[in-house]
Order: sequence, then C-alpha cells, then structure tokens
Amino acid sequence: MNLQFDAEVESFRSEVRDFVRDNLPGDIRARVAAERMEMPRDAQQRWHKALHSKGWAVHEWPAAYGGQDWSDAKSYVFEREIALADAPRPMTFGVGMLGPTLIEFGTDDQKERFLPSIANGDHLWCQGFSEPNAGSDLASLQCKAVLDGDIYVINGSKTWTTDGHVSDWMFGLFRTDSSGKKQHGITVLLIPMDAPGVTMTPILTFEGTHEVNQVFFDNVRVPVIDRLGDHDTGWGIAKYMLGLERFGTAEVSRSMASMKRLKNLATTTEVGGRALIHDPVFMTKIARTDMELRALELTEQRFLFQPGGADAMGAEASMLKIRGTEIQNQIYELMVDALGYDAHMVVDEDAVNGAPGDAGHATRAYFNMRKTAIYSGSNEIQKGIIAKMVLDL
Amino acid sequence: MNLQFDAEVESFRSEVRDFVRDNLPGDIRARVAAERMEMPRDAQQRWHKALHSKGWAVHEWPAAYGGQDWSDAKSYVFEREIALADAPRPMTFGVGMLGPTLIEFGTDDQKERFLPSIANGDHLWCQGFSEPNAGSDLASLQCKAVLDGDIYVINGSKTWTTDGHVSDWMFGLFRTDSSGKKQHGITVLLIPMDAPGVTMTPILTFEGTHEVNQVFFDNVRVPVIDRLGDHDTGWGIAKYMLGLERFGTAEVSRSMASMKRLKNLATTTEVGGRALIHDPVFMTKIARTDMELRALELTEQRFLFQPGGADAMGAEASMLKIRGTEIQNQIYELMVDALGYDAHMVVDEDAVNGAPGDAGHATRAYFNMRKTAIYSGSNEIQKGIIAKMVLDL
Amino acid sequence: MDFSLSEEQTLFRDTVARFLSDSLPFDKRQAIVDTHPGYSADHWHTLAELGILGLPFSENTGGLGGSAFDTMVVMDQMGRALLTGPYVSTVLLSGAVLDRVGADGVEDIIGGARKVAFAYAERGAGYNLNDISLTANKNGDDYVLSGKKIAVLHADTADDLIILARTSGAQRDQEGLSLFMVPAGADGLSMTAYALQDGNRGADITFDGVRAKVLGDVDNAFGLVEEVADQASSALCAEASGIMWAIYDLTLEYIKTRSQFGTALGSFQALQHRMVDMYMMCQMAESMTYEAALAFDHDDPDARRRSVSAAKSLIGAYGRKVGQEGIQLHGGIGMTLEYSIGHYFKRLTMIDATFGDSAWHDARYARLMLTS
Amino acid sequence: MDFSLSEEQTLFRDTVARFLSDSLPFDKRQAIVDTHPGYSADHWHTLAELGILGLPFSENTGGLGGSAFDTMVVMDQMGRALLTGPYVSTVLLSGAVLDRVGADGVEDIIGGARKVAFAYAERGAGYNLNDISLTANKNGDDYVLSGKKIAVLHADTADDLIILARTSGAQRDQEGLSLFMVPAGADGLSMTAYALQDGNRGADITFDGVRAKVLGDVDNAFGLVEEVADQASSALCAEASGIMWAIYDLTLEYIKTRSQFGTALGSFQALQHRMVDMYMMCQMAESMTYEAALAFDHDDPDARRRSVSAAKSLIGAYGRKVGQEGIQLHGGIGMTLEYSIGHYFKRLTMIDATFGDSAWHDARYARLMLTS
Repeated sequence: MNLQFDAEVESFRSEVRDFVRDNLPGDIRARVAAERMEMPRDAQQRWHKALHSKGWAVHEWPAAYGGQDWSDAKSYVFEREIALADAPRPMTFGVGMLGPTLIEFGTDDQKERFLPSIANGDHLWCQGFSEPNAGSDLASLQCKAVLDGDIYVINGSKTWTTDGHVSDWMFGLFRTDSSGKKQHGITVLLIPMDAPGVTMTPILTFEGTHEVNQVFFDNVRVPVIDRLGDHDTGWGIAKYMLGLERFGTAEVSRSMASMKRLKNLATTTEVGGRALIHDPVFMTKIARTDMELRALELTEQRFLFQPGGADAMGAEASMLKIRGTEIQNQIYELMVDALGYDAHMVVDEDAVNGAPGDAGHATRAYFNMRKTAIYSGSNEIQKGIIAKMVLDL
Repeated sequence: MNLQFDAEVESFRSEVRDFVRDNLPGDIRARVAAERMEMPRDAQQRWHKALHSKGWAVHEWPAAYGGQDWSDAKSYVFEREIALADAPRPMTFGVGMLGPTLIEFGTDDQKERFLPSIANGDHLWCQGFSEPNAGSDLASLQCKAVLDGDIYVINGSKTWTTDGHVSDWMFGLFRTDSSGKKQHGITVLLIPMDAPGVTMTPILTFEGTHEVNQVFFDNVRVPVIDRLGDHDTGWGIAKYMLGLERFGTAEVSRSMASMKRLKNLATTTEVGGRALIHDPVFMTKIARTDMELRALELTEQRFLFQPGGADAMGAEASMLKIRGTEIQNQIYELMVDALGYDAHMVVDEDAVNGAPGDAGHATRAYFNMRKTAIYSGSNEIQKGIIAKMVLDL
Repeated sequence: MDFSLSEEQTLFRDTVARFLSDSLPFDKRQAIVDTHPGYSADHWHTLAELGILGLPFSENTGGLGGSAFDTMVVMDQMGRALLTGPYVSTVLLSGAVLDRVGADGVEDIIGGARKVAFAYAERGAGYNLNDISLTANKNGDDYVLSGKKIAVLHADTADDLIILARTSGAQRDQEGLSLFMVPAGADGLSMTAYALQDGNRGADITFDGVRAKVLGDVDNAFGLVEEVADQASSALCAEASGIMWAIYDLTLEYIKTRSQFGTALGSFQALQHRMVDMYMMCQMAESMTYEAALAFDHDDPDARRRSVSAAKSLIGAYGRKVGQEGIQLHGGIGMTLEYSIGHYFKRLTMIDATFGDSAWHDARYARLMLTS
Repeated sequence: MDFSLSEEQTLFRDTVARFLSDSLPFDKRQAIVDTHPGYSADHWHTLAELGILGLPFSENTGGLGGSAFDTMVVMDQMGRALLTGPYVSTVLLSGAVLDRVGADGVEDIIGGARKVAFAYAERGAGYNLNDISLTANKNGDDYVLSGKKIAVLHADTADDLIILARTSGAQRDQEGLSLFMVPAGADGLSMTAYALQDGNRGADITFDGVRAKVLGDVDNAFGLVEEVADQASSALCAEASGIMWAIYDLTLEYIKTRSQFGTALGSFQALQHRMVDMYMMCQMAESMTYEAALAFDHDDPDARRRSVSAAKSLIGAYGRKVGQEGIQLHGGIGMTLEYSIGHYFKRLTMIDATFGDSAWHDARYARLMLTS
C-alpha cells in the first residue's frame, strides 16, 4: 500500500505546472477562473496549439500517432495540474473521442486525412449522437442515412450538439437499417459541417449560453470513404467511444479549482463586518463539500490505480460521474449563496470579474451546470447501471 | 380564511389543560417526559380511568356509547393538549380502532359485552393483523381459521403484535378461504388472550424494548358469536379500521412535546463553557426542524379543516405519516447529538432522568422510533399511495 | 379554523389568473423580458385597472385595504405566470413605505402613473438591513446623500427613489437610520442598470451629494423598513409557492407523457418517489405561505419575524430542491431557454437571494428561539 | 500509487476474519454481550496469541510495529464481526499512551495479561480534550487526583486507569494537562459501571483524593493525547467502514431474497436507487479510512488533524444514513434484537459519538481551513 506518487511522477507534475504557468495565455486563464461557460474557438485553438508545441495535445494517443504513452499516473497528474492552473478543458470530441477511435477502427486513408488536423488543432469536431426524441435511450436513434451507390444520403436531425457551431466536422451515428433490433443498423459517418444540406439552430440553455445546437440534414451526401467502420455495425464503435470517457468524469480537478475559488470568495466577501469564512454555518457547508471532494478524489484514485488500472473500471465510472456532478453542483450552489445580492446580476458577457473575488459568472455556471447530471447518461441511468452491474439487482 | 380556533374551542383547550395538570399522575408524566418507550399496563389504565371519570376516554365514539360528539377542532385540540402535557398516548387498539368498528359492524350482543370494558379501561386489546411473511402486503395473510360447526379453530401465527403481552383480548384477521383473490376469505375474530392454545414469544426491538410479540395459535377455539362481521368478508372491516388512523398519524403534538424537550436539553447542556443553544450550527438544525414541524402542523390543519373536514382526507394522510415520522426521527437524532457521551449509556430501566435535562432515554427512543417509518404501511408504501392516488402515476 | 378563500379572494385570484394567462403566455414572455424595461407597460396599466396596484393600501388612500392573505393569493398567481416588473419594488416596498409615513404619492402608484424604487442593499452588508454606510447629512431643510446602493430593483424605470440612509450612529446600528426620497434624475445621482437573472432589472446607484427629502421620523426608520421587508418577504413566499406548484405541474405532466426505453417516464418507481417528494415539498411550502401571511395578524414583532423567517427559510430550501429536481426529471429539454422550467428555477433562486436566503432566516429564527 | 494490501496485511485480515467468523458468529454474540464483562476473555487471549494486541507497538516492546494502515485492516474486520471489548481502550488508547511516554507495561498489554482504561471525558466538555476540570495536585513524589470522569470505556475490567488531569492553568487551556496512572482499585476511587448501547461497558468515575503517578511530562500532555485520540479515531473510522459494508451486504442480500406483493424487493426501482446510494456512501467511507490512516504518514499535526476530521465527519454522517436506510429497507425484521442490523446501527451511532461527532469534526476542519 502506497498512496503517494513516485518521484518521477512528481517531477513530471512540476514540469506540467511550469509549462502551464509559462504558456497559458492570461485572457484564457481569466475566463476559466471567472467560471465562464463559453470558450471561443480561437481560445480553444490557441491553448491546444500551445500544448501541441510541447507534444502534449494528444498525449493519450499511441506514440506512433504523436501521443505520449504516459502511465495512468502521469495522465492523472497532467489533467489535475492543467485544471488547477485554470487552463481550459482539452478538446473532448476530436482529441478524446474521435482520435483514439480512428486509430482503432479507421482506414489508413482516414487516419492520414483526419488525425493530423485534430492533433494540431486546426480542425474542431463535434459529436452527432443524441436525437430530439431519444433522451438517454441512445440506440433508439432515427436519423436516416441511405446508401446510394458509394454515397450515403442523410436526412433527419441531431440535437444537443455541443460546439456544433464552432466545429469543422461531425462524427455521427445514423440509422441505416431499422428492420431489426435497435442496436443493429447503426452506421458511423464523418461529415464536414459545411456540407450542402447541413443547417443548424442554436439551442440556448436557460441561462442564455450558446453551447449546443440542433443540426438538420437535408439530403446531405457523404461518401463511403468517410464511413468509420462497417455498414450497420456502428453501435460497437459508439460503445467504444463512450467507454473512452472513463477518465475524469468525476471532474475532481475542475471541482478542486472551483473549490479554491469558493474559498477565495468566502475570504473576500464581507457580510456584516466579518468575512464569510468566519460564519460557522457557511464554513461547515464548505468544509463538508471539501471533505466530500477529497473522498471522491481518493475513490477515483482507488478505482484508477487498482490492479489493471483504469482499464479495469466498469460501473465504477458511473459512481464517479454521479458523485462528481453532485459535488460540482454543490460548489456552485455555495458560490451563489456567497454572492448574495451579487448573484442577481447577469454579468456582462465580456466581464471577467463582475463580482468580488473570482467566480463572477458563478450564478450562470450554477444554472448551466445542472446539465452535468443530465448529459452523458443521466445520473438516474448511471444508478441503473450500478444497480445492474455492481449490485446485480 | 381564518386560521384561529373560535373562543369556544379555546376555552375547551383551557379546560383540557387544567384537567391534565390536575389529574395526570406525576410518575406517568415523568415517564413520558423522559422519552421512555414502555408504558406499563397499570400506568395506561390509571391514566385512562382518569380520563374516563371526566367522560373523555372514548370521546371519539358516538355520544350514545359514551363519546362526546366533539367537532374536529375540539378533538384536534384535545389531542394536542394531552401530548403537550406529557400524558401517554390514548389506547389505540381498543379505544381508537375496535370501539368504533364494533359500533359500526358489531352485533348488539358484542357491543354490550365489549364496549363497556374498553370504555372504562378494564380490558386492553391488541391487534392481530401482521404475519411473519406478509410485510406491508397485509392481504396476503395466511393464519387459518376453520369453521367447525359454530366454532372457528385457529392455527398459525401473528407477529408484530404490539402490547400483546399486556392485553386481555385480540381482534385479528384470519384466512377462512384461500381459493379466490387474497382480499376474499378473510374473517375478523375476537379472541381472549388467555384462550387455550394461545402462546406468545416476545420480540425485542434492537435497543431492548419489549413492545411487540409473536402470537401462536394452536387449535384455538373461537365461537361464531365472537366473529365481527360476516364470514370471509373481513377485508372491508380491516380497511375501515385502518382508515380510522387518519387523525394524528403526523404525530405533530408528540413531536412538539419532544421538540420542547430538545430545546430544554440544548439549553441545559453545556459544551466547552457555553450552552449548546449558543452553537450556531446546532441551533440551525433545531431551527430548521422546528420550522418543518410548523409546516407539518399547518399542513395537517389545512387537510383536516378543509371543506368536508377530516373525512375528506384521502392520500393526504400518507403525506402526513411520511413527513411526520421523518420529523419525529430528526428530533430524536438531534437529542442524541446533544447528549454526546451521555448518549452511550443504557439508562437504567427505572431511571426517569438519566442524563442532563429531560429526555434521558432519548438514545433508546432514537433507535426505537425508526419503526415509525416502517409500521402502519412503510413510508415507501405511502409514497406509492400518493403516486397513485394524488399524482395519478 | 378555515383555510378556504373568501369570495373576494377567489374573484381576485381568478381575475389575475385570467389576465395573466391571456396576456402573458410563456411563449411571449421572453420577448418582453429581452426588451427594455423588461416588462410590459400595458400589463402595468391593466394591473392598475384591476385594482391590483392598490390591493395592499388602505381605502382612504384609494386602495382596496387588502390583507397579507389577499396579497398572498395574487402573488401566487404572479409566480405561476412568471410576471416580471416593479410590483414588489413599487407597490410592496415603496408604496408601503410612503403609506406608513403618510407621504403623498400613494394614489399615483395605485393609478399606475408613478413608479418608485427602493434602495436599501449595500455591498458588504449581506441581507442585513441595519448595515448601512450611505450617509445623509442635514443641509438646511433637506439632506445630502453620499454613498452607494446595489441591486435596486427596477430603478431604471422609477420616477423616484426611496433611500435607506444613515443619519447617525455607527455602520451597523439599528438606530440612526432614516428614509429619503429623491427624483430618479436628481443631480449627483448616477445609475448603472443591468439585467437580472430572473428577467427583472436592477441597478447600482452612486449618490454623490444628492439633495433629498426625509420621509418620516429621522433616526428611527429601522423598525418600519424591517416590517416592510417582512411583508414583501411574505409576498415573495407566496410567489415562490406558486412557482413551485407550477414546476410540479409541469414535471408531472412531462413524466406522464414522455417515453423512454418504450415506457412512460412516470412509470419508473424511482421517479415516482421523487415526484412524491416534490409534491410534499410543495404542500409544505404552501402551508408556510399561510404562516408568513398570518404573521401580520398579530402585533408582536418577534412573532412576525419568527413566522416570516420560518416561511422564507423553508421555502428557500424546498424551492431550491424542487427547482433542481424539476429540471433533472425533465432532462435535456429542462435545460433550454425556450422551455419554462429553467425560468421558474431562476426566479426561485433570486427570490431566495432577496431579503435573506435560507441561511440568513435560519439564523434570525435561531436568535429568536433564544429569546422566546 | 497502490491501494492494494501487502501480503502481510492480507494475512492479518484473513487471520482475524477467520478467527472472528469461527468464534463470534452473530447468534452467539448477544449472550456474550449480556454477560459481564460484555466480551469474551477467551477472545481476548486469542487476540494476544495472534499478535493483534501488539499490532501497533514498536518491535522493541514486543509489538509488531504495525502502521495505521495495518490497524485499519484489522479494525475493519472487527467492525464486520461487531467485536466488543477493550481493544480501543487498552491497546489503541492506553497502550499508545504508555508506549509514547516510555512507561512500563506495554509488554503485559501485548501479552493480554493487563488491561488499562483511559479516562479523559468529562461532563460539560463535549468532545473537547482540553476541557478538563479534574485536578492533580502535587504531594511529595506523587499527585493527588480529585474530580470526575465519564464514559470511561471498559473501566470495570481494567487493572489500571490512565487519567487526563489538570495540573495547572484554567479549565479549557491546552497547557497544564498531565497524564496519571492509578490502579483500578485505588483508595478514593469510586466507579459506577454501566452497559453501553453498543454492548460495550462504560463507567463514570469519581476521584476523591486518589494518589497517582505521573506519566510523561507534566503540564504538557495535550498534544500527545490529541494525537492518540486521532489515531484511535482513525481506527474507529475503519471499524465504521467495515460495519457500513456489512450493513450494505446484509441489505442487498435481503432485498434480493425477500418478496413482497409477489416480487423480490430488489426489483423495485426506488429501492434499487437507494441501495446504489448506500453503495456509494460505503465506497466514499472506505476511501476516507485511507485518508485517516494516511494522516500518520506525515509529520504536520495540522495535516493529520484535517485528514482525521474529514474522515471522522464524513463517516459519521454517511454511517448514520447507511444505518438508517439499512433498517428501513429491511422493514420490521431490521428492528429486532435477534437480527444483526440494529446492532451494527447502534455501534455506528456510538462510534460517531466518540472523539467528536460529525459536527465537532466539521468545526475542527473548518477552523483548520482558516489557517491553511
């Protein structure tokens, strides 16, 4: 039993810390530190390219494709340090999901055409999975692609498409056969967002942020060479992609950064002549949340660094997602409580610090982050997974 | 809209208050005030007879049978005042359940034989409903009564029989036909507890209190004249009896009395040089519980005094039971917290005040009262009732 | 004991409900909220015509002499319709202040011609109404105000402002507070207006030597302001209760009609039990709106404070939970701007953060327990 | 980073588990608990033979030199078996004190021949170890003790008592505390022993001029006592975690096998989700036992306090919830003396109320946040 990282990992931690300090643009750091929801395309690319210059942008990919072959410990520490330094999240869809999937299932031609621009940050990708009437029942998707010679013709719609409006390409699941079980007859296609017939409507979340979109396909033509994997058997690829999210769904590092800001806010917010941090009732709430975050961190470590490592994780990931999103939401809730009358104001889009302390956009974040308990399989779905897989109920 | 009781009811309140002050024996009051679980037969009877001398022991019965024909408001105030004065609960089974049922369904002979000794407190009754394998599914009962001429012969067992060991008679549900739907073939019989073939095993609750029993029937012979209602159609009577519990399941009055003791305990318990009542975190918990109790009280009043009165109450009673037992348990939990190291001790059976303040037996009460969320239809069953009857789900 | 509405109350409820459902269907609301001043002038005039603007005022000022229960009935409906606008700031706060100090102008408020905003909050004061740094110094017959106020509701469309200021004593004394009135465009007054999360409008205001007239007794305003704030809190409780029921209704309807994995969501037992929890919280919250209104039936200020704090605290806590659960049970659609539930949730959140959140009222209630 | 048990730890765990499952099946436990002294002398001797009584002590006193993690592994098993007896009081508290001050007698504890109880708590002190009124006055080479202690674990079967007493300073000073030892039958000492809710035994003890020998430095005992209490708390966290898993296992098994309305309870989705909540709390609690053990790997006392408080607080809160839910999901059978779950719940409740409940540790943790 040894709950420390070894010296090599700790020295790597310092290297990451130094790199981020020297290379993360100040305006980007300030956006993250203010708990802002939007991260413009340009900012995402600038940070990605900074990482790319160090060889870290696609560190999880195999070394042959520009990755780093890091140990789980190094990947873990890397993710921790960039979050604590208020760096933006990595590009989930292209780097985290499509890259590894292309490497596993793609043709040589596809790897050559797509991987370099993902790695260097030139192209942003979005995910076309969810549909208007499917909810958490992903496999019930209906958006149709009909094979016509060597061209798929797509008609229908995808929704909750995060970053669709700033993306160059989409990887999506389409219905190519509806005669059998719903898991059969699904095909993965790669579609340029500027293809004729692709249109988009923004879906604003209720606090006014534009992150997601509904995407419509009107006779959109996709050549067979842009099909990932085989015709009708895309469900296996979809499951593979979703399984890639095991790491970091608990959002421990991001929550640690938010917790730091919450403490800062409680320290700098005076109420009735004393800082909030001296209010025993409020501090008890912060203390409890801090403890829960530590419990989550240790639980994630226990799961990740068990024999077999992250690959041995099954339904444990569901628990991390549930508790992680709950604790994350608790932190934002406490920020709103700390802000008091300052929570009412809609902070100007461009203001980085609209209220005392950091976390000027905390109210908006509090509203927006309710989504985390809903997306990627709602927390109710995750409980069902645990009940079935772990509890055998 | 008028949220006050009228002057007549308020003057009646004073009358009750005066009566209890002058007539509740001190040793009995002290037992209740110490949150003791046991109320010996003798103490139950002494208090009952005191009420009987005033004509109040069976106030809910029709006037023709010695009752009072009080308005809902008066009954409500009566129950409140005796609880606040630390008087024992009324005898549920004989007075609250069997009496009204006999009056509704009994023969003249049964009324004559049974009602007077219930009214004057000479005979205590217990309820034989639950069975070892039935749980909340009451109608699945198996304990058999076979009609042999004009005698029912009972074989089988009943469990969770509260006060069985201090009772003279039992009213019970027995299986007289198992060929049809489970609600059919149930018969209500009245059985003297000293009948040949009746034996009993105490069931101690986990903190060591003897309240409930398992009762065994070995060829117990009950004459047909002691059958309540008709053969095989006892389910309707059972439902009638359970419906009588509408009033007071929220335990608001008892919880108000416990809350008073909790505040007293927090006032008299010094921790680190200050009374607990000056600990902002602890007092916040008491404050919240106090507010919730007030919300429950008002909710009960809204339901009881709606047009149609208590009789209009349906699934609302389920809500009162759920929230009432939750709040009650919260109060005991806070008492245990207040007691600190004093919560560890098993307070001597006869000690009335074993710890500072009242509430010496609070730890035991905390353990024991977990039952309230389980019995009379578990809180989960109650949620199911609300989901079906109110929410139409 | 009788919880049923009087004939008059029923009439009011139905009138307001009909007006709001006709004139403020949810699909028209966002356009109103997005356009300055964040509410409809037509609606305001109709509220005047219906007598709603005069509801709480005594009959000799032209009002209807309504009780806290009457206001409760109306606010519940405003909550369900998510009505924005200066009803709280002009009628329940400023109007109440003017009425109590016997100042002119209540008639104009009742008629809808005049709007007044009430500036009380200061940064660093939390929800404490006694923590006032903005000073008023006597100068001839008038006073001169200097300092800052934040979160002044609907100040940008107000004709006048009422200001809570310090005339003597230390920053957090209850004594030494006084009320003043100035025209919204007074010299030395500068205002930064902004949108609020719930669709209303607020402003931060700097007073740099603004000449002002005193309202009522000098140095003695705290008690009056606290009572007016408690009355507004009581009304906000009713608004929140209406919102909670609206969330409950929406969510129940949604899980009954929405299918997933081939089954209606409402047939999943785990969701049923959570829906029952929401139902129970709505019932408890509704009961507490009576508690908060009942507070004004008796004269003991501590009893009033206790009742209002109990209601505001519990409704704050339950409202938060009901809002969060309502969104969660809706899933993705509940997160969108075009669906109403998020807007209900935002308004509930802001109501909690007005005149004391749950924690602030817990603390006030706990302090009062020590003295009772 | 590696959370797996060492070969030695696995051996210990399995040895203790086998011994307890063989010798303390639940159906024999109640008879042991009901008979004075509330635990089995045979079990105590076996624990000595297995080396468990010497686990935490350094090898040069005859112990095994085990770490906090080793104790964690053993306590987890003791929790699952609901073992009563003086392991905490004699080994983890008194033995640790004697070991640290270099006093004689640790060997006898390791061998099982000697039991020592530790008297620290006083009425009115809550869980504060510095709030000590019992005085020790110097008299020749010895001291004379006067005052009262409460809740002294297993004092009635102890050979000796260690007492935390005040030698100087005011009642709540951290300075001025010293440790003393007296034989259990010393003149002037009177003891009222009683059963505890969890089957252990406690005593209130009055010291009326009892002659005592000092242990370690005079006036300087607080730091040592606090550290020893933190170590015992860390061990209690592991015991509680074992109990929580036992409750989880029992409950899961029960809802899988028990039918109601013709269906296994475990097929009701609302119960499934609550079972998942219990599972998650058990996992989080187990993680915090590592946190509490980890606390003794570094030398910073504040870091140690923070870790122990975080673990004790969360495990107290989760343990309460898991115990309550476990009983509720069992229904009636869970309420009975003859079924184990109520006993697990009682022990969890008492662990929470030892060395600081959740609220006390929340407060300590919050204070430490201010200084970090």
